[in-house]
Amino acid sequence: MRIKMRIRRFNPETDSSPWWGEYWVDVEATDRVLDALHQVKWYQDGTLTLRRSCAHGICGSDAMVINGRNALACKVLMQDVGDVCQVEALRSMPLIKDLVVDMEPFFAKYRAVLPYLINEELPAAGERRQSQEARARFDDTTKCILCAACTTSCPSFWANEDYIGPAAIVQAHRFIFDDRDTAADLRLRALNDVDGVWRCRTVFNCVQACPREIDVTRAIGEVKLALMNGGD
Amino acid sequence: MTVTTGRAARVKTRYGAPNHEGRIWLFMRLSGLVMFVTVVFHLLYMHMVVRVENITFENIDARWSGPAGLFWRLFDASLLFIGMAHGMNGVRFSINDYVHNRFLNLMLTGIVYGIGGLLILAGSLAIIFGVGGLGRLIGMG
Amino acid sequence: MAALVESIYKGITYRGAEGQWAWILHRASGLGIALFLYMHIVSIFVAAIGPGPYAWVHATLYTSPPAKVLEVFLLFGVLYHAANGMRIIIIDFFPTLGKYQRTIVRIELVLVAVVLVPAAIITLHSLF
Amino acid sequence: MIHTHKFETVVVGAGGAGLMAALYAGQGSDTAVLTKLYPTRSHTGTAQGGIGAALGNLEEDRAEWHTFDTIKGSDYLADQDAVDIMCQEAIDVIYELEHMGLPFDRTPDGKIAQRPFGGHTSNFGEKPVRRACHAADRTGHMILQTLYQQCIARAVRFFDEFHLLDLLLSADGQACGVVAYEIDSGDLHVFHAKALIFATGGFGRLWEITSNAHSLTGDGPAIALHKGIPLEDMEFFQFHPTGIYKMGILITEGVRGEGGILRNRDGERFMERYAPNLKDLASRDVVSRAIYLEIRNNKGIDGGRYVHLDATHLGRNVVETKLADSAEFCKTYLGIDPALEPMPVQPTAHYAMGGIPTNVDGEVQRNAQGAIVPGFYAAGEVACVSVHGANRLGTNSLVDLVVFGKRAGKVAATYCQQNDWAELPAETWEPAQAMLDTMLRHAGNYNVADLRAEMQSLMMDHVGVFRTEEGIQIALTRVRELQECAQDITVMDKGKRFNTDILEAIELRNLLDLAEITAASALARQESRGAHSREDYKARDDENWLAHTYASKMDGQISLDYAPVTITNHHPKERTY
Ligand SMILES: Cc1cc2nc3c(=O)[nH]c(=O)nc-3n(C[C@H](O)[C@H](O)[C@H](O)COP(=O)(O)OP(=O)(O)OC[C@H]3O[C@@H](n4cnc5c(N)ncnc54)[C@H](O)[C@@H]3O)c2cc1C
Ligand code: HEM
Ligand code: SF4
Ligand code: F3S
Ligand code: FES
Repeated sequence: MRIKMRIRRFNPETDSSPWWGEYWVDVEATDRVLDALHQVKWYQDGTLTLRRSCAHGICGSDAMVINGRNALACKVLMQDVGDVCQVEALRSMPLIKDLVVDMEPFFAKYRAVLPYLINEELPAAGERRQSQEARARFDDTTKCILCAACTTSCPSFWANEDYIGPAAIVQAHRFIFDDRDTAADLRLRALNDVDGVWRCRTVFNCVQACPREIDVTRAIGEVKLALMNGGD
Repeated sequence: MTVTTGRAARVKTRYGAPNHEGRIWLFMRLSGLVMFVTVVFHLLYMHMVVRVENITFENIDARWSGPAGLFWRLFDASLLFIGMAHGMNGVRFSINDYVHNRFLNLMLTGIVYGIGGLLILAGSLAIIFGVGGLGRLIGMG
Repeated sequence: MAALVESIYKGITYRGAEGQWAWILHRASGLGIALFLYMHIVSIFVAAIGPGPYAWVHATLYTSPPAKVLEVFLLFGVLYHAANGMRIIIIDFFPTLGKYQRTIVRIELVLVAVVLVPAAIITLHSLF
Repeated sequence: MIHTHKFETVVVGAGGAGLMAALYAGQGSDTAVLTKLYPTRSHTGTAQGGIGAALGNLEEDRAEWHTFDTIKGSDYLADQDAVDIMCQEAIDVIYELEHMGLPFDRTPDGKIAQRPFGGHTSNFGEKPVRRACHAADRTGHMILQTLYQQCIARAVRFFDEFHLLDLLLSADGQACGVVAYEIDSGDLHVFHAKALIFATGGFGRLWEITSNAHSLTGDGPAIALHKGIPLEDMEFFQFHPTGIYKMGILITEGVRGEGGILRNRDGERFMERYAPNLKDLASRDVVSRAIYLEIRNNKGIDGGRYVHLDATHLGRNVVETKLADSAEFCKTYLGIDPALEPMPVQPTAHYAMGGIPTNVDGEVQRNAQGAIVPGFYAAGEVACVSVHGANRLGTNSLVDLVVFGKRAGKVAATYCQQNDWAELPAETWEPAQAMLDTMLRHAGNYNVADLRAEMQSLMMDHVGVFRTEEGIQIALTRVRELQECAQDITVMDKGKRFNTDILEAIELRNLLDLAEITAASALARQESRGAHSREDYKARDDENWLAHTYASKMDGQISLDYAPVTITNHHPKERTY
């Protein structure tokens, strides 16, 4: 299969603004977009820059906009992209080079929700007990790989980058609904902000973008309801 | 520590300032629920049953008069207050999304609320005094 | 303001889910209705002043042919905003229903169409 | 621009081992972590099946049994004292992970859930035991996330996207720092340290079909090798039996743990022939060889190089809840629903048993006699303690990471408190800078990707599941030629910022160095043991080869030395499953 790759290129050292580069690649139908990008990088233009590691949708390195939609390049097969595969860096993140964006603001927001279990009390011996139901309560949000596909697909985030974004809320959800954690109100307080959960307008782009098939909007909704019931 | 581009440094990382955004959120839903009944009824009743052509001065006057008139005045007042509160806040959402300059943001919000206040006042006066009522009061019309 | 332009650009070049378009329409319709409401209040205020001024308002703003066309937009705007608003409210209070949101958007559009089509015919009838 | 930093402990690598080490080192010393990937991108996140510990939550289990299984699995090459420590300490470390917030699956009474896994038995090999603690099939992901979360809670200092280029040893052979390349700016950073902990993970990218990430290029061991530190047991590299055909993506052993069955083209459950007792749950080297033999005997599916892993009888519920990730890989990459159709699998290069030699405290050894390099530690897949010997049991790597990561971190912190700063050598960043400059300037005849592809297929064909003297010799000769070619390459990207092109070239050189050491170690070992299976020496030879290989390279010459295996309770027996 011969497919045209349109890649949005930007080299901070030589370009004043991004431009579209076009490349032809020979791929198999079951190759990933990542394989196609590698073909370009390895055999045509070594300056093409992207992040990747695991190549099977688990490390969260290679989220990008593929044919107008956020996805992991290693999880989209060439047979599903059509004749032209158009690739660009995640939106609304500071662009570093080609497909690489600055993730630091994203992680700063992640850190803002205190993404770690807080519970000073330890059992005398062995593990804390947790029922299967309690464990299932937050299972969905433990799947997050911090790829930023959701946050950068959110129209509310495009409009205002101060929005903490779905990924951080997903991470907060993972702890708020873990019955072993004792600091739910700290996290809820952080999210009870104009730029917290309330900036979410239930747009659902995040759900579509999430490569881990997390029901992101549901998680956000549950946090909103928790805030309502918590009575602030 | 990675890259320290100008933008990264500017990003908001402290969240959790006390604010009423949650209550506003609830208000938007509750007012929506109420208006789902009242506004849709008002719309379909006025446009399909009464027909816009017939909503003349006399028609409004008739609707707002008599014992049933009190009900209609209250009904219309609810439309006015809830609709304006909900609508103004909706406009504020948009301003907050797109206008990041704090000063400009404050200005625009102020204008929207100012105009909104005036309109609510105007609408209330109309409902209280009835059609033509204001004119009679100030000796016009 | 740059944010507005940028986010509109991102909106139209992103192949978002149904929710994205539903939201854009919701915002546009909400702002549209708000604008109409402003005008509507002014017109009632005019009526409060007296029948004379109101007659003019009634003729130009409400019953002239262009106004009839705009009225259909208003009907659509309110019906859509109300229906979509209900969808948002329902999903907000029952987040588990979110997984059916694409279906709900479709149902909602059908409902709007079912009410809007006859309403539009009735409204525009006088023009022909 | 050159930046300098001073931290008492510097950890290189932020996978499970690096983060665990950082948490403990950080408690007693000023600690920084550098990693070429964002920490949460580390390969630990891909581990699916579970982490083994004799908690005995569902049935009786004992650390001694775990020890026995590990030693047997290792084909008696593991150091038994080290295995003992690992299996004993595993239990407490699992509880510790739970206390840190790791969301383990639960038993009906709320304890950590456990499931059976290849090679894990009760009562010294009697019958399969449920020992693998798991969080769905995302155990590694949860370990990585949990440890990173704890690092955030304790404000550990991270240098994300810093690529290790050089190791600094003081004049008297003490570890005293590293040189790293800041990927975003292209600047060099010199880290002056009292203690160094290497946790850079594996190097599966030596092979064509691998479950390992693109970034697993063995930079850590290669750099150690360049500084005269030997690498231990490099001939032992595990091929996991069930990688997705052609792609190598791992289908967890958990599938077989839950009851999945391997079948050849006749639909036969062929493992019954190779391991009558444990069948599909026999140890990995055994199952991988069985698959290769089936394929060789023309029993591969459709005459191809794969067999089927059948989970259709487990029911949709098990497939979608307990094996969710594996099921998703199949759907995404093959369009196959494992609840309805069998999965095409083939052995895939998976895990390095060998690596930088350390003792049980993570202290790096300078030679086969066990002399240490003061201030230098290694933990995780990059290290060889050795607890996995010739073949690692499933779930034991995660145990290794946390147990020895913790030990290395603790010991390093104490070392920092008891020792002064060693002086940096006269040259720190200069060699690294010179290498970068030469690479950028040189217009060569070869392409990195071509060389890498050739090396990978050479290794696959000749230093893979089965090996012969002739084959290894071919590989070794060609790898040496490729090393030459790798000096004559063109780096297309000449820029400073985010130049991943030059990094791939550096990684290739590291891989080639490890390929050479691996092949040389494999060539010398004239027996079959665990993952090292020689067709010209089919039997295990305890008489001559019950020993660890220490391979080092000085002035272009590889020299091999051997150290005895520590044996305490379990004397080598024939291994049957
Ligand atoms: C698909 C798969 C499934 C697995 N499943 C299991 C399982 O179920 N149970 C089990 O016990 N084991 C399993 N394993 C094995 C286990 O996951 C790995 O052995 C283990 O995660 C290695 O961890 P680590 O901390 O040593 O290294 P990694 O997690 O690989 O981390 C390496 C770190 O080093 C950094 N690094 C590397 N090179 C450099 C450099 N040059 N400069 C700076 N930083 C560098 C990287 O950025 C990274 O942070 C599995 C492995 C794979 C591939
Ligand atoms: C008829 C019943 C109505 C319902 C069910 C309804 C419901 C809603 C809901 C749920 C929201 C979303 C708020 C949020 O995202 O937090 C909203 C927003 C909005 N509504 Fe309404 N509403 C109705 C009528 C109106 C009316 C009459 C107006 C105009 C005066 C209006 C103007 C707006 C505006 C401007 C927004 C903001 C849009 C945005 O931020 O995207 N709505 N409405
Ligand atoms: S929620 Fe999904 S899309 Fe968002 S960061 Fe996590 S894995 Fe990525
Ligand atoms: S796309 Fe954005 S608005 Fe909410 S539902 Fe998702 S975060
Ligand atoms: S490379 Fe790891 S998610 Fe794509």
